[in-house]
Amino acid sequence: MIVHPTTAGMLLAGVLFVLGLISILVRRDIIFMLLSVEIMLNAAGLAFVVASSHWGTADGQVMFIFILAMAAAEVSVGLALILQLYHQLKTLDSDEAAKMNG
Amino acid sequence: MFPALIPLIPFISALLLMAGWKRFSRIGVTVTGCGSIGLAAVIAIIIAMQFSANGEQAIVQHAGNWLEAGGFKTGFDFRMDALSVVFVLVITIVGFLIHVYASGYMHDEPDYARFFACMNLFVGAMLTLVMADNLLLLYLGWEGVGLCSYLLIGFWYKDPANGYAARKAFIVTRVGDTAMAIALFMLFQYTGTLSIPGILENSTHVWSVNDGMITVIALLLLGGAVGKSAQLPLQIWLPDAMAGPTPVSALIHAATMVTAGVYLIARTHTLFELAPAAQTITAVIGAVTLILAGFSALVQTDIKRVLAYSTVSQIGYMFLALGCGAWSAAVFHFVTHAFFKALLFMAAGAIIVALHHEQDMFKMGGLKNRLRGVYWVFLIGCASLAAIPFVTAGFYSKDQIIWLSWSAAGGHVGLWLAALLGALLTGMYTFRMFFLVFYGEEKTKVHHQPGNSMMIPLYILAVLSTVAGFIELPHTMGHVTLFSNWLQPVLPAVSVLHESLAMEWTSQALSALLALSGIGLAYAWVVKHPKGMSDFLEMPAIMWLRGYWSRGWDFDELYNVLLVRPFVYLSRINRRDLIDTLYTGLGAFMEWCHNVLARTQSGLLRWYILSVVLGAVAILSVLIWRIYL
Amino acid sequence: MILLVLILVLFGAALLSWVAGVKSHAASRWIALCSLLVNLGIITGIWLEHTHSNSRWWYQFRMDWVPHFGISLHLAMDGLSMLMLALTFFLGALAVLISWKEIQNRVGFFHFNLLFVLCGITGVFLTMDLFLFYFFWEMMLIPMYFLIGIWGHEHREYAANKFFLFTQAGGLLMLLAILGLYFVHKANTNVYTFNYFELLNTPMTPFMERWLMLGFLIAFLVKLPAVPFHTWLPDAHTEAPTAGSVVLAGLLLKTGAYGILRFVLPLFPIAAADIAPVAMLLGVAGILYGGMLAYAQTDLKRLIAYTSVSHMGFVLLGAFAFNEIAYQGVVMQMITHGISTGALFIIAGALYERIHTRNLRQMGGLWLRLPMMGSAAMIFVMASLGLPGLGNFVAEFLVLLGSWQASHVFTILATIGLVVATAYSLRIMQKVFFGPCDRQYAMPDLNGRELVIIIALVIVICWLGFHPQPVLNTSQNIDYVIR
Amino acid sequence: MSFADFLSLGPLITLCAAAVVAMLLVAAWRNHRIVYSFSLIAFGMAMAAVIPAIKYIPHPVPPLLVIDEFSLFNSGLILVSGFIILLLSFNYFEEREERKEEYYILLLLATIGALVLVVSRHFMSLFLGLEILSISLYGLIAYLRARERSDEAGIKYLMLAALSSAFLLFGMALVYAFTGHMDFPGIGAALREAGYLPVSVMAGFGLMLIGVGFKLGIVPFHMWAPDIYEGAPLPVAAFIATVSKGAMLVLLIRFYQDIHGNDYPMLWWIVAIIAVASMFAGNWLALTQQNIKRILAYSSIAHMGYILVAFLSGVQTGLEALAFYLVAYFITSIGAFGVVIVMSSSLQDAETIADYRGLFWRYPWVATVFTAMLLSLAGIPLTAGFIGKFYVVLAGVDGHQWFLLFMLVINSVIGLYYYIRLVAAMFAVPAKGQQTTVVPALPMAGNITLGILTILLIGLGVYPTAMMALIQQMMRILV
Repeated sequence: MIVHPTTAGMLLAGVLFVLGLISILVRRDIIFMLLSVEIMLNAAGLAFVVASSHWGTADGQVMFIFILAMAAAEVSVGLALILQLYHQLKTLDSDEAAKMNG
Repeated sequence: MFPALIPLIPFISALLLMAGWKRFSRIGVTVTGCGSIGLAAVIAIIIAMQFSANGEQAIVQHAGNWLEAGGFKTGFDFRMDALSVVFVLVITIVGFLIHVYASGYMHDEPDYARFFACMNLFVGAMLTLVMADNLLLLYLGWEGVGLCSYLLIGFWYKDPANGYAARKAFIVTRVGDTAMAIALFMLFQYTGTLSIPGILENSTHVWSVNDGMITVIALLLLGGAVGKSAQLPLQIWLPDAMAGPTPVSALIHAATMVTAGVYLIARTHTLFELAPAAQTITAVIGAVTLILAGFSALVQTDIKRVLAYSTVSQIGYMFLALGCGAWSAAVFHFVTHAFFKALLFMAAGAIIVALHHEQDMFKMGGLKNRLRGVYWVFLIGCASLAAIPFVTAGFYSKDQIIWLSWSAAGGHVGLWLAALLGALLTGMYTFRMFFLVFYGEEKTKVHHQPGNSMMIPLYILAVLSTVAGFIELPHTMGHVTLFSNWLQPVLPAVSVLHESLAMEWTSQALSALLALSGIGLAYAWVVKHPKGMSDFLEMPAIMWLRGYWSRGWDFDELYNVLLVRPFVYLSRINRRDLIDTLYTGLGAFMEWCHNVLARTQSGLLRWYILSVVLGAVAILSVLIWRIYL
Repeated sequence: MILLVLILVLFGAALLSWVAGVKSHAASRWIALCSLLVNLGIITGIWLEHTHSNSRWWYQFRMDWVPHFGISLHLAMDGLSMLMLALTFFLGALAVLISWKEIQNRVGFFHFNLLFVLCGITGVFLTMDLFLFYFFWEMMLIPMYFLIGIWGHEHREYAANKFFLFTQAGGLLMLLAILGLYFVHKANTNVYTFNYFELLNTPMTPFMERWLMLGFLIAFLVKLPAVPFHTWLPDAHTEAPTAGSVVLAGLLLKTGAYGILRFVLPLFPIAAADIAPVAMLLGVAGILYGGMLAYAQTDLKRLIAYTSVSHMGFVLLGAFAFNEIAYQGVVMQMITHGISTGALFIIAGALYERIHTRNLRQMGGLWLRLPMMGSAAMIFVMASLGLPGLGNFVAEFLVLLGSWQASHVFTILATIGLVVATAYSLRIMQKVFFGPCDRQYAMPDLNGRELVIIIALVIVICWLGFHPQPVLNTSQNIDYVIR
Repeated sequence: MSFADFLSLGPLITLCAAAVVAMLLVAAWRNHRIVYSFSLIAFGMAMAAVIPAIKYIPHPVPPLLVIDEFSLFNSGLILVSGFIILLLSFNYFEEREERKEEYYILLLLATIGALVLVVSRHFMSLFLGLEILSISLYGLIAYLRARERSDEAGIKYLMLAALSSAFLLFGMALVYAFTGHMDFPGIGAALREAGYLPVSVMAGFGLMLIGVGFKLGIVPFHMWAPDIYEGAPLPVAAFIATVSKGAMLVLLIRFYQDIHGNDYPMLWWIVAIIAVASMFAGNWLALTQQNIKRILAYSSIAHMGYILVAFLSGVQTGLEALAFYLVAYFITSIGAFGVVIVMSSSLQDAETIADYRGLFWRYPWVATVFTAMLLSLAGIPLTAGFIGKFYVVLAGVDGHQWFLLFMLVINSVIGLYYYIRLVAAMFAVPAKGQQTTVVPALPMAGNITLGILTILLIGLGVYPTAMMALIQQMMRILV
């Protein structure tokens, strides 16, 4: 079976995305959750790059750069917040951060 | 003279008494209360004389419009014709006497003004009823009478039993009124008017004899009549109505209220003539009622209850007459009954007061010499009630009914036998009461003699109870027909099938004999052999029967089981309103939904992530499912 | 223009009495009273002027509001509106009077709310624009909610919420129906309008007509209230302060009846005729069920509240009988019920002020102390059971007479309701004024102010009973839908 | 960049410049009042910059942006909202101990993100706007970092926002992969050309919907809302409730119109189910909730459901209704949050119903404002919310969406219960003795702001014609 390279690339991106999704669901450590999200973002980036190469335009690659930049910003803010939270809760277990409910 | 004044004067006086109850002195109240009725009586007499002089030309006064809507029109129209003149005269005259008596009877009552206000209102309402030219105005009087009976029966409001009796009277008669109201709707639907002459005139065009619809209408009117007149099956309120002061009982039984049914049927006799089936039912109801009530009267211990049952029984006679088509005979009996029943009640009242509000006959006795005046008038009253031949008014009126119940077109031998049995019972219970009260040993001390204001009305009524009969004598005894002639323009003469002097003699003799033997039995029972009699009465079967009769054949219990208790039970269990639980249930369901959903808001991050993921899965699977399937 | 004045007077007085209430309670009361009396005067003038007029519409006022949607400030008055307004201002003035002593805190705000409700009710009775109608319909709820929720008795919040939710639910259905009608009309004529007169005789499919009619009808049935939508009413009436109960029973319920007469029947004659048996059934059910519930109550105000359910059943019965006699009866019933039930609530309120209970079991024998109040109660109890000579009789008789032409069975059942009415009405008298007096209450009988109120009510109810013709003449000029 | 471009993008450019200047300003001179005033001026200028832009509309800035009536109107709306939120912020932060100045920078940035969202017509600008908005919000939500709840809210928002961004991005990638376009009209054209909706695009739309749905806070992506509203500083919560949601909604409309979303009934069905679920979930969750912030969060979920009904009606009136509803909802929400802000003390936010019990007798003015806001949320006449709801129902009837309308009616009644509960609490007569507590005066600025909002609310409720005309004009281009 010959798979079209674009399809193959999209499938790969899809698998990566789902992997990230599964790991965010099974992890309770906030840092790992953040990492999983990053995987998903990169999966999306990969999909853009694949699509971009399929159409032979640069749009998708530009988008990928945006994603990278945004992921970096997000991680930085995220880590800062996690640090702050760790100060207060002395743990990284996301289940502990459940003071608000109902 | 304006006929409208007759009911208006009592109304105005009632209003005055109500509005100014604090400012009137006791004498002022007496003068206003009695005077207004007296004035009404005088005006009634004057109008009656004019009326008579004008050759019985009906006088109709249109005192104003009442309401007019969508083709329905009715006004305050008062009518004086032969029938209403009779009723108005009886009501005002007897009513006046009762008022005068009441001024003595109620002398120590603190709520004197309220009493007279209600009494005046009562008379006014009754006058409206009998003078109304249209059925709606009649209905006004009809309901007004009900209201006043309620007010007066429950006059001594502190005792809940009185209140109960009052409400019972109002509600039970209201059941009849409902039937009557429906009859009004139907009459309007078919004849397009509620004016009585209009209905009577149109009815013969609209319906043929035995038409189903007219039968229904007549039966509904009969329903109204039996309610007000305490006939089977709505007779249950009257015995309890004794809770009111005695003048009230006299008023209810003699002049107002219970005779309204008789009046209604007489007034709408054309309709009943078109519905012979309804007429027959009327007669049967009358016959059955008069016997049942007679038995009940036989075993009562309370003097007023005896009289109450006797009223039911006597009105049964009137219904019997109406049912047989003997219209004027019914009205004649109404007149004589008004006299002697008022007399009996007020005399009984005098006894009760004299014995310090003792009503139990078995605690009376030997009053013959203690209360001479009362003794004599009571005797006259009893004689008239028991229809002692020749000398009493009751004899002539009742005898006519008994004879016609067989001989008239609507008569039947069964009805006749019932009427005769009634005569026997009447004699028995009347004189049982009489002997119990006045003979035997004295059980309660008389502590004061009735005053003049009480005795004079009694004397007048005693005279009337005797002489009133002579205006209408049967064929066999001179054949005077003053009364039926008078009513001729309104009420057609009875059509007699068996016109035979011999038969009539037989009937009269038989009824007289029965009445006298009833008296004899009572004498034997009470005076001669009280011992043997009481042994007989103590037998278990008889005991049971006595209880059964004295409870009025357990009609009360029947209605309690069938209607009152289910209604009260249902309304009580439903006090919180079942339908409301539907809504509170809905509210509870909402709250449940809230609780379930609130649990999803656990505050756990991964739970939230799961929700997003599940949402994604759901959306994607729906999309893909739609596309591939 | 005069119509707008009627509304604005109340609105202005509402604000003014709130402001004045901060400084002086009396000023607030007087402002409220005067504004209502002024309106009553205007209405009386209008009535006298038009007693013999045969014209259908007496006044019209129209001004664009939201032309984008075809919404206009359209007011109009005919006999029906006039009668309802007369009742509104009359009962409104009495409501102010009875609160004179009862309401002692937050007086200004109280009168603001009271006048605001009346303002909304006035609007409802006058407007001929369906959007505006809905606007006023909703507008009167909030102040009523406050009247119950702030000055009510123990369970006031529950009652107020219930009242609000029920009427809102109905109102929103009506909104759907109004808009449905709006677009149906647009589809036919290509004109967007909420104008009542233009929407009359809009042709539509039977299916559409039925559903639109139901939207209106349910809203009005909730307000009326008809079984099975009645359960808000006993709570609201019981918990409201006396003035609130009077306004609720006397006026708010009438907006439902008015809506049926004004909108449901003329706008959807065919669908209304189709549903008539069901509506009449609900009416009869209300008469009997309400009566039965009234009989069972031990709370005086609750009892009176259930009698309202019973009495408004007659309105429903008559409205769907489709003949003029019944309609006239319905209009009469709306007025007389307002008077008689209002009076009973006033008496219940006066009693509460004296003995601080509404529980019938703790009353009894009060005639001894309060003969005047007892007599007044007797008159209105008799009115409530339909005694001839008092207004309610005329109303109920006409309704029954009319409905007899439409349905025999329902009329018979409704007439039986009169017996039930007797049972519960007399129970009031027995439990409150008659019977033994267990406790020694020392209390004054009616004072001057109360006497004025009661006498005014008695005069009106007797006038309506003996000479209802002016009212009947006025309500005759309405284009009833006759089948 | 032409002069026209410059003028058209005026508001955006102004705010961007202001953000930069503010950063420098804070670095140079840390003073709360100064930064506050500067931000006010910046917002004022941005608002003023909207006016010259009107002359050039419609003005596309290909391929990323488009300035037309619709975007300009919504830009104005966002700016005004931001401005009002800013007005309410000063006292709130003044009373609190943290460094206050960066808040204003973040607010400016977040507003820029929202503005970009409303003018964008390209995946790239969409993403850019969204992320500017989101990342600023992370900071804003966790701004009061000494508070545990603020941090918790920040983390939750960050994690979920990033997750939803990932979905959005992947969805966009799928759409791009099939159509080869990232600008909305291009996508629309490509799809029309294809004549059908292939599975990958369909899946792409589905995934994008998750990103959008998250920002809008609709079921089942709504769960963050109550926690974030509760944890975030109040002005930030108000910002999220209004600006953030509004901007996303505007984007959704534009995208939907450009790709001719009405041609694909499947999308309609999904949104319809989400709308109904949002209404029920929001109202049920709020039913007996005691925390006012959470009630507002839940109520906003339900309101998004109502707005979607207008969106789904599929008629021109629907879009008008949506715009009007949005305006009413902005006023109402900011007003409601404004009341909570005004009532909050430095020690604690006034967030439980108990804090409001008997408020009317202590602060009649604030209570009246709050009542007006709540009644507007409930859709009672004399308020903008009533006209908004009326408009929505009108649109629904016009589009024959009887089922959705019926759901809306049911939900309005459920919703009424908790609004009314709040109102009742405010008017509850306090128990004896409770009244003696000292009543501190409330900040003037807050009161004036609330006054303006109330006047707007009632004004729109009584005379909505002008606003309707404006909206009608603005919506014309979308058809």
